[in-house]
Amino acid sequence: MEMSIARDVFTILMVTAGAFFFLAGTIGLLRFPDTLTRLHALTKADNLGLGLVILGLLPWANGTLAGLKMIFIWLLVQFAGATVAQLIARAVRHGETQP
Amino acid sequence: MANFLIVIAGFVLALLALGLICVLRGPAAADRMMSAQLLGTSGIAALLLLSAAIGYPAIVDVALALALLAAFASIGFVTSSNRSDSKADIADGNEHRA
Amino acid sequence: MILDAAGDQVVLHAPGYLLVLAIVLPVAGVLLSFLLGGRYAERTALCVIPLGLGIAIAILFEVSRAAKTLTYILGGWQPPLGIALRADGLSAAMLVTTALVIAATGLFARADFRTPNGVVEARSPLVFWTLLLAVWAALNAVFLGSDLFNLYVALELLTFAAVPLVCLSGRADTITAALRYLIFALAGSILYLLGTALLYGTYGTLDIVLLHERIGAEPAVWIAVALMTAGLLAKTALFPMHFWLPPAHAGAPAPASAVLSALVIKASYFLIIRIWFDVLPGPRSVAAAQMLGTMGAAAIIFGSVIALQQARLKLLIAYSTVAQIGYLFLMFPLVVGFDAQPWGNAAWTGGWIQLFSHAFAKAAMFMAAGLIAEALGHDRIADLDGVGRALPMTVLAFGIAGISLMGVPPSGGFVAKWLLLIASAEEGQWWWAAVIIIGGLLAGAYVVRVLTRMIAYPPKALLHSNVTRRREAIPLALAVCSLLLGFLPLQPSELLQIGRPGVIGSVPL
Amino acid sequence: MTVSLGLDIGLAILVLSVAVWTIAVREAFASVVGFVVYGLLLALVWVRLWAIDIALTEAAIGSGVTGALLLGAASRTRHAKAEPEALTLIVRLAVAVFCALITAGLAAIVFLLPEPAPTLAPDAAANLSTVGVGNPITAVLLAYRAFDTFLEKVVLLFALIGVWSLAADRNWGGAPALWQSPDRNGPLTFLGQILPPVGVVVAIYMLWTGADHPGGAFQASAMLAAMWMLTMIAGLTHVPRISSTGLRFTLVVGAAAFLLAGLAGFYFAGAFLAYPPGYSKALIIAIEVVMTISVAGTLVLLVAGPPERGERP
Amino acid sequence: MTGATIFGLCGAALVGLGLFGAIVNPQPLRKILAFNLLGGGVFLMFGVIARRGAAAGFFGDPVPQAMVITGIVVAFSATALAVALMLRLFQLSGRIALTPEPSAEAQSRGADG
Repeated sequence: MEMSIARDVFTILMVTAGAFFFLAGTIGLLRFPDTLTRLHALTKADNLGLGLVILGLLPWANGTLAGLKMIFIWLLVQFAGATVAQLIARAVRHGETQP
Repeated sequence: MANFLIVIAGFVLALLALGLICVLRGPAAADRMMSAQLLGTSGIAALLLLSAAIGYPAIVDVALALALLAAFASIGFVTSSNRSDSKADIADGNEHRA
Repeated sequence: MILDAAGDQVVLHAPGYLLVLAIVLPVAGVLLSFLLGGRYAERTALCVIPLGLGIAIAILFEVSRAAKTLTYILGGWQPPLGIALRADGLSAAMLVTTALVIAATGLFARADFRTPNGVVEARSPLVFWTLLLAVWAALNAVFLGSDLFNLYVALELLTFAAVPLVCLSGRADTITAALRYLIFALAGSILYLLGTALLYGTYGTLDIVLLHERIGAEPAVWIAVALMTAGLLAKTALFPMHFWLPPAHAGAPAPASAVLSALVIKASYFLIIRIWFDVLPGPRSVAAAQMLGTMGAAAIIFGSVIALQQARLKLLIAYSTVAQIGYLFLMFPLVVGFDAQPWGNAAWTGGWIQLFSHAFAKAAMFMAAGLIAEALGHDRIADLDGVGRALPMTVLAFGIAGISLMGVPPSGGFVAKWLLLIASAEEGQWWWAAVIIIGGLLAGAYVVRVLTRMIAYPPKALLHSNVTRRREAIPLALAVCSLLLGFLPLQPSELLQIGRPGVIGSVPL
Repeated sequence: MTVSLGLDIGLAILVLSVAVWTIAVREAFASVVGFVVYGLLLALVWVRLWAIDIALTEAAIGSGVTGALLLGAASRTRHAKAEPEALTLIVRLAVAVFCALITAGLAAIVFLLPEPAPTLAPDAAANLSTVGVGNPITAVLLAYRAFDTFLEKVVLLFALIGVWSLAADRNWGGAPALWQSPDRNGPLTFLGQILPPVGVVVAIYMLWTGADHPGGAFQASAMLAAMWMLTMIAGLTHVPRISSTGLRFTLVVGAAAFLLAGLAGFYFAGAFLAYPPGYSKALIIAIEVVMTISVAGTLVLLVAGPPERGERP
Repeated sequence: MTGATIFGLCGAALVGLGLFGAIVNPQPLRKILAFNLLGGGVFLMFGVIARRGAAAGFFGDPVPQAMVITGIVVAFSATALAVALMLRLFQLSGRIALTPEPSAEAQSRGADG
């Protein structure tokens, strides 16, 4: 019983925190003036937002494999996100971003 | 709990809609790309939340597919937005001027 | 011949294999041609053609012998869960017509699409030979399909096989025509697919026979049929959705034009008939049938008048196709709402004979035009003077095909138009008779306009290159086929009624 | 229940707004971006409709591979002259009214659909044990309606012949040139080295799980195709020449295997595309494996376009 | 009102929107996009019908679901062919339009160039 309450509280906390970072990332994207600061905001959302959501959902995972799969998704998004961020940063430096 | 997760999924979707505005607003390709990236991540988060909420683990596979293909689409985006069309036309040996 | 219950089943089952082979054989040909490439593409096609012709004739033979629909259940999964192939009298007749036209096209195209010496593989020969077989496979799938979704896939198969044939020359204007054709065709198939969704949602099956048993007069059915008919009309190029056809059919190489005009547009027409007469229960909407008839009449008048004004021979023939499609739709007002069994009506047979004779005549005309263009280096009608002296057989073929288009006896076109006239007279719908007569006169005008040039004296046309007699014989043979249809009796055909719902001898499954 | 209904309504509104944007926006490139997002949202809709198999297909093919194709097309034609011809306002209005009527008719039908809904689910379930797979959609695609799936393989091949037919004569036999100027040592190359092995593992997983759970050959092939394209974009592999026998074999083998299995059914199981009892699942998986490779190759080459470099460089 | 009904209405609206875009927009690329939107709407109708047919322990009728999968692949093939035609046209003529060029010299040229 207590276990299950603790689990619920953990999930609610983590998922809410994750959603908060998504919110922060989106607001950053909308409000920050230049591309590089926006990039910064975006990475936060990507890293922490999804990470916290997944962390919160882990106790609900259906077996170890499912949990590993979610962690794997997180790693994948990190990796792709980092690469794309690097590409964008390079593009910004080269001043090629204007259409 | 299920309702809570669905509400959060809805919240993430609402943020996705905001992110959409950034994609659509642009103006630079980099801005669109970043917003698209955020969109993909939000979509993945929404799917994972839904999966837990309705207790259907197969949905995680959709998130997995999306994670792999979002990277692919972003890269397609980078390469295509950097690609100069005149290059392609010259390479083809056509006289057309872009 | 003794047939007990079990024996009957054997007889029904064994020829069922033929239905599968009719589709699968050309598909196998495509796969093989594509894999081996180069000259093997042509060789494969020329091997598949006689086999496929044999299968089509065997199916026609079996259907008319058994006087009932041949059915094959794919994978042993009975509809509604599985898919069936069915061949009734119409399918069988379409299969044989298709096989004959494809065979003639294959023989005719050997000179146009030979892989040049010293080259392992060239673009247009490989594409032409694989897609010729592809069109054939798709057409057979349309004629034998009995599941509306399976027919959707078959229609798409046909679209993808037909569109590249339009722009085989690679010129920008033909690519524009091909793109326009593709867009119309895609619009058509998506509307068709939407209709199938509604029908499945209402009745839980897409099998034509089962659907016929379950279907009723419901709003979903009317919307579905309206969407499907509209989509298929766009693919058939019935006026006023004909814009894509003339540039596409006139811009394609002659053998491809022959297949496109003679066969491809007929596939979507065939499906309209399937939906209206095999899926829908009677009584059918008289108002909708009158509307289709009116569009057909407009196509006849409009297409013929525009054909008369064309400066290029191939465009003239293409506009004549627009006009001739119109006759096919005159069948609707004449058979719908008059008879409990529309297929017993003279107009039913008339409409179908129009389809077959137009297939042969139009293929012959496009091939003849191709030979003339090859010999002269152009196809300007004003400069055709005296080409008849250089290419007598070709001009004869053109003339005979023209007789069929005009509807002058003895020709398939005459039988068709006569049967339609009889039906309109009997039913007091005299306005269609007027359209048929005016259309015949206009067709006469455009055919004679070209023919007088061709046989004019003194000859003005200079030969650009020579054409062998053997190639000239092919359009002539096709034209003679359309002529021979003129010896059919002037009465409703029994073959074309085999397997119609309600006709004795038809079996639902 | 109301919470999820709210989610569905929100999702539907989102899908519609993206669709309106995609239709209305001026710039073609922005329109394509809108379409990619539309695909992502549709994948979510499919999840809400409990159609996970379709969600996977939509994410992989509908949004992923189609997105790559259209993005490429939009960027290549970015400087195309604007087309002046447009319909007059009155015609546009008439078209709008016509389309609105169609929507209204369809909407009415949504409410008029029979209750209880007709369904083949019990039939499909009853025969599942004969087929031997646990995923009913795989059973439909590879057993009950295998003929559709076979023809659809052939559709892909016809479309590819059509795409190749657009090559210039001198380039016939050569290679498509879509991904030509890769940037060697960038982060892209790194991604191109790391991601594909992962993607291949995921594709194999999707194929394997597809027999009994959502997933299957199409989803796996779209995944493989995306990974192969990634290595090409990163400059790690070359786009093959279309004259290559190995390539032709790869493209044909899926449909050919399906066809041969179907014909073998005549002999061993009494009908075309029937599987002998007991061997059904093994045969289905074998066909799916071969098909996955073929379809993946076809998808890649459909995106790559006609050959633009001659046989001899 | 169920989720399936909502998405059914959404599908109906998408069909109308896609059709409008396909008819009104003159650019081929935009027409192709509109067809894809329209296709999404049609598939959604199938999906709703499938969802309504949930029975026998399945969450939906697998037959229309499988049809959608087939349909998505066919739609992709169509898109690929259309895009290839469009790009080739652009390469050859520098323009992408469905109307022939004003100076249609093809009219005077021979049949099979």
